[in-house]
Amino acid sequence: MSNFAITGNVRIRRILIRAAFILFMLILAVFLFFGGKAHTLLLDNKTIEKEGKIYRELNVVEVRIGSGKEEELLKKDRVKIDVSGQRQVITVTFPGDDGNEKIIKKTFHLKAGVPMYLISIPAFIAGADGWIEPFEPSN
Amino acid sequence: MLKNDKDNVIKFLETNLVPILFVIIIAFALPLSGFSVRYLFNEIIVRLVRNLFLVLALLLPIMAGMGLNFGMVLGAMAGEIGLIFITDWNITGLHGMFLAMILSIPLSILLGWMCGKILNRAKGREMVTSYILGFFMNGVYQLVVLYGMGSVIPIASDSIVLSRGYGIRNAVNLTGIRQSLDKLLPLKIGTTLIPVATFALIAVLCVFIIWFRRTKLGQDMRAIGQDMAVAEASGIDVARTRIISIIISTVLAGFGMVIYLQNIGTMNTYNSHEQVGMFSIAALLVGGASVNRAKIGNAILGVVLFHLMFVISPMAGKNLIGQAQLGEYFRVFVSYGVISISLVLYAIRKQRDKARAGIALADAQEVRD
Amino acid sequence: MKYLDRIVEKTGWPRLIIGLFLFSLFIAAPFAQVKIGTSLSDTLIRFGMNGIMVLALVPMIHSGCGLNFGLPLGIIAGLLGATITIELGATGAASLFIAILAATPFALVFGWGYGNLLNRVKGNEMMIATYVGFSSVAFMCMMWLLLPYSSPTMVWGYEGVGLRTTISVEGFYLHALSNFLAVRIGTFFLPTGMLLFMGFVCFLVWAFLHTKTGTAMTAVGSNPVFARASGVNIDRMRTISVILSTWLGAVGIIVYQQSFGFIQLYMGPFYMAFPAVAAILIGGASVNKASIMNVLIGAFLFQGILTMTPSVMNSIIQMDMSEVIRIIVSNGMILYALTRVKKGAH
Amino acid sequence: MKDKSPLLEMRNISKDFFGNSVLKDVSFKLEKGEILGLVGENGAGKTTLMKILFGMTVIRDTGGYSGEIFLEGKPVSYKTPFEALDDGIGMVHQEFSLLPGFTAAENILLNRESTKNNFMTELFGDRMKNLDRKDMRKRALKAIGKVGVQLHEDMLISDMPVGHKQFTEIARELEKDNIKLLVLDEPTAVLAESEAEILLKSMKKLSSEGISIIFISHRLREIINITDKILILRDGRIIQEKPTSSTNISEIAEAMVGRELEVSKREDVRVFDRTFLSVSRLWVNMPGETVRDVSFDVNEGEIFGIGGLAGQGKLGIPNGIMGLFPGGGEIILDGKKIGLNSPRIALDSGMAFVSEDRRDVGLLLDEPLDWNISFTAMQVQNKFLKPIFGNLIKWRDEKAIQNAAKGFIDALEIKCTGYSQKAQELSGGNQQKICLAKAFIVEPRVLFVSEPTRGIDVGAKKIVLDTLIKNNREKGTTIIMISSELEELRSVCDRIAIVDEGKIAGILPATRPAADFGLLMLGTAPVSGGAE
Repeated sequence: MSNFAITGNVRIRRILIRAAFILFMLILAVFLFFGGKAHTLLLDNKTIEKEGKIYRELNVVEVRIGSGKEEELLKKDRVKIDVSGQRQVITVTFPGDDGNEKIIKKTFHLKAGVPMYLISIPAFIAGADGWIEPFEPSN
Repeated sequence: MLKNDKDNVIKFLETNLVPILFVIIIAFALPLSGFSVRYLFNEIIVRLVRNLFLVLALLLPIMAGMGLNFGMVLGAMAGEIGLIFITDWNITGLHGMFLAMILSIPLSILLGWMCGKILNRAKGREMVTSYILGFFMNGVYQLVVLYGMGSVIPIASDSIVLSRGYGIRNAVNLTGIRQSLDKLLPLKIGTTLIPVATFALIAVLCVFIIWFRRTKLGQDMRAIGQDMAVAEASGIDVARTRIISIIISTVLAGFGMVIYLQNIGTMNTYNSHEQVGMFSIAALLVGGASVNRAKIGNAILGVVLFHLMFVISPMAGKNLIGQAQLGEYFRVFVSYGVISISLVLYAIRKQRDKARAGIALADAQEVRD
Repeated sequence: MKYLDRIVEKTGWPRLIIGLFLFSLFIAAPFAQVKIGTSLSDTLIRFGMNGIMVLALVPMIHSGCGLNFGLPLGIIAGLLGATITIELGATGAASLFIAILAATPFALVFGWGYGNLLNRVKGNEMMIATYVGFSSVAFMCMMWLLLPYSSPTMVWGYEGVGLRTTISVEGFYLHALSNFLAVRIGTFFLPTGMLLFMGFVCFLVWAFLHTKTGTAMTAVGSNPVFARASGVNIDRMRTISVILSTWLGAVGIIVYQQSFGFIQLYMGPFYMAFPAVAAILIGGASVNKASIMNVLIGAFLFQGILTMTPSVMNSIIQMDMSEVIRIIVSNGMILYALTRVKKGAH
Repeated sequence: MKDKSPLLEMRNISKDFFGNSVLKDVSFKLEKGEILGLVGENGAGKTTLMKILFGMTVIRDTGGYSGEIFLEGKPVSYKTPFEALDDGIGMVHQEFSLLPGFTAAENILLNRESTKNNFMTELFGDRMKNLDRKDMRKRALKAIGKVGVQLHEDMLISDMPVGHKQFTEIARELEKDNIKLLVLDEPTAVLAESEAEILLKSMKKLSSEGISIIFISHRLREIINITDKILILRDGRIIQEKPTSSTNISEIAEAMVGRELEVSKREDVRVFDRTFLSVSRLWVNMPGETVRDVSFDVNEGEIFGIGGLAGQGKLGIPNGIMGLFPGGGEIILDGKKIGLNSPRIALDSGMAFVSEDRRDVGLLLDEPLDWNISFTAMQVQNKFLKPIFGNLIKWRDEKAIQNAAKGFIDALEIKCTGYSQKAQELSGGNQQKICLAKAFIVEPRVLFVSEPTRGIDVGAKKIVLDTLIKNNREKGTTIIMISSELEELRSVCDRIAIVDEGKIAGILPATRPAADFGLLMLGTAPVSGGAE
């Protein structure tokens, strides 16, 4: 109807706004996809050997992922933690060589395509490269 | 004016017959069930959170004169498909829930558009047509979900695919998003947990509905609801507007389904949507709505009354006759019975209105004699 | 081409597709190692089982009440008749007729009430019929628990009250009709008696439609205003048609049980109207026009698809999609009928 | 804008519906601010003319029209009514086009509401704009002011008296700011006298403000009072176009109904002595054809005509007596009182009815001809039935039905492929013959025939009328014929009653001049020396 005639300018503006809205929704969807993607982290406190080096297990260590619950790992413990999102922060509290408590905090990224990771705490504390690795459940 | 008062009372009873009946049933069954007030209050909150959004999704097509949108199950299916995907992709929490909603939108729009198109070809028979359409699309849904998913549509997660390698399992566990919205802003009153965030979302929808009624499109829908021919003559694109109303309803039903299932936490892949359709419509009618008139208040009252009945009847049946089964059948009977009564009352009222003009003329003639 | 177009228009696309589909199933059957004999006799058995329930839709379509989605009401009358017969202890083939006889008063009363209700809601029959059917089934669910049945063959063993969900009719009227004059050639089985009985009931309905009352009923469905102007009491005709429809539904379920072997109570009759409605529509009926021929063709086509799809499809693609195909075909057919723009209607 | 050219000019407009000419070479001009009275019998072509002006789709669907239309000198040809509305032409139809649950303001501004932008419009389009209720109220009040009536803008239509509804409709047209031409179709028909006065006054006011009006009415007094110019249509031609000041009511009436050639003037005046059917104080609630208070007597063996303009109630009379629409009053047939509201009672008492509504009432369109012809006789009189088992079962006698059908197909020259052809496949004329056969087969004592020649071709018309006369003369059937065509009534009937506003305006012998009937129809002048 005549009172709803849309002039060229308005039309272009609307097309742009709508396109932007759809784009926004897509970006939002992508953000939600990566942000909500769940991963399983296996926290491992075992002696392992990597590239010829041996990382010894700790007697006791406290690990926290993001703002989650603090997990206390004793010798040979393996704990499963579910997290969502790609960017994660790991906080490890352990008794240092000098007897004092030491805290190491580190940010790391998870790949969307990998559902499960194995984190070796001894390797982490030692600052080794391969402290986090994708994990394939064998069954 | 005494006659007038009496007329008003009769009219009130007539338009509110179903809610009154329900209050009576509940008043009778409530003491029998032996539930505590606290428990019931808790239940009502849970049911409101679960169902209200879905029930509200029915309002717009009623405004546009298309009756009860039995086609809302289409939206519910779209919501379920969104949930299947996020479960497969392992997206959790609020992220997952909102992603499921976003995924359901294009599907809902497509299904709603199709539904609207079909209903435009069956004017005057919208309800029965949308009802059958729901069944029909249920078949298509099964085709896609039971045979297409895992074979044509890639589904990676073993936990939701049937052991034969394709098709989604009967029950899908939604632990990842379970109550993610409900627990976002919890508020504890006594022992009852009030999910503030979900209620806020429902409130947003209510505001949207109220606001929508005041838009040009809302006005057009109201006009079409009253008289399609007059609306058409004034230049309103009736067919298109009706389709839009169904699309909005379908999209909202999709959202509602996601909210509903995040509260429950498991999805009954092949039955949830059918049930949701019937319970939502029954609840709305219990709240005093009719085929051509429904308000937000009807939805709220309806959910409360209907689900209260739902909660107490098995227990009441058990305590009364010693059989819980009886109560279960009773609530199924009441759900269908309510819809029947409402449809019958509406049809009778419509015919009486038609006859009223004639009665007026007859009165005029007889008085003169 | 024009000739072809006309055929398509007359039969309608869905019907044509379904017909071709069934035809191709029969063609494909031998290649899929499906025995034609078994398939054919299965089809015939199911045709005979369901035929009368499809036929039950005819009177109401004739009188303009639309598709009888309220068929469960008639089925309930039949269930009452069947359970009462067993309760009374009647056995053998004769119990079939006792069951029909016992169901009759219920069918008459239910049909009368249902007919009167439908007369008050003209124009909305189908939706209301659907829900009347559903609510009556749900209501009877309670009644099956409460009614004072005591026959040990029917009552839950451990509680002693309430009827079982499925009751065997063995020893009562199992295959009472099917085995009458039955023909067996290898795997092929022809339930002659059942088909004859179905033919007889079809004849009764056909005959009824040729009486004065039947003629009036058809006219009411064709053009109610015309019928009224010709002095026909429309409401009465509609009520008669609903009663007849309900009674046929009752007879239909009893015949179904004698072949199937079980009485299914509780939610059993819930969705029984839909396959019947789909069948008659596939047979060429519309919302306001149906003939006995539509019933026979439709019941055969629809039941044929139901029997053939699982066996043939299963062996070809190793997927049992018959249930899904049933849902899509039957509801698609109903949908198609509902959206057809009626010519000359206002 | 050229001031010289008239606001509207229609030049050489002709239109036919499938060879049936309804408008022939109609030309007229309408100046700015002028009120034109458009009068004519039903079927004279008024409605078609207005449909052409508005570009109604039905015109295009039936092959368009010939001739030209100029609006302010520019040639126009509208494809839809909305284009006409955009050009400032408005129409108020006889039937209200209002939404009962909306207020006056909402109706006046329907689909032209004032709106305000909001952020959603950018995303979902203009229809997401908010309504601006304040501005809407203002605009509605302004439009109501233009009509010059007291009308509350917040009142629901369903709560309004009928006059206010009419004013709301007019206000809706006037609200369009570019309105130049207003077409009012029988606007006063539903109004009380005082309301009609107000309406006429506001029409004067509008014309003084420069809005032209085409006023269609059969109330000649109103036409005379208000118009500047009168255009009389008859059989699709302009019979008279004169300034109102130089004509008068009887001239108009004569021009409307008179024929230059009296086609078949009846010479014989038959005399009857026995009253057969007596109708008194009949009222019938037939929508659009309400009968308010009708009394008349019909003699045995007579052909009694009932005429009048459409919507005045003439059709309600047979429909009420035959029980098809609810009514009251007293019907005495051959000394016996006949109950109303039951077609069965009417049929049982020996009355039969050929309805004006062939498709809905007259025929079973989906059924074969033999069914159509025999059905009533079978149901009412138990004809064509074979008893089986004593009288337990009444079996349809197909043979007898077919033979009866064959007989009528031959006797009435019904063109068809056979008795088993479906009724909907026949032409209008042949369908009408089937309806007559259906009535004759019950051998009625009184036969009502309503609009027997409506929508059928000339040849069939003659056969239908001749058949009626033959039946009357040979079988002595008393016939009551209702028709909009006065000439037809005058050529067939003995006496003719004219119905106006649901009442009998007068009963005259068919031999009286056409103008007398015309005046009765217009409900304006009493007939002097009306002899019965």
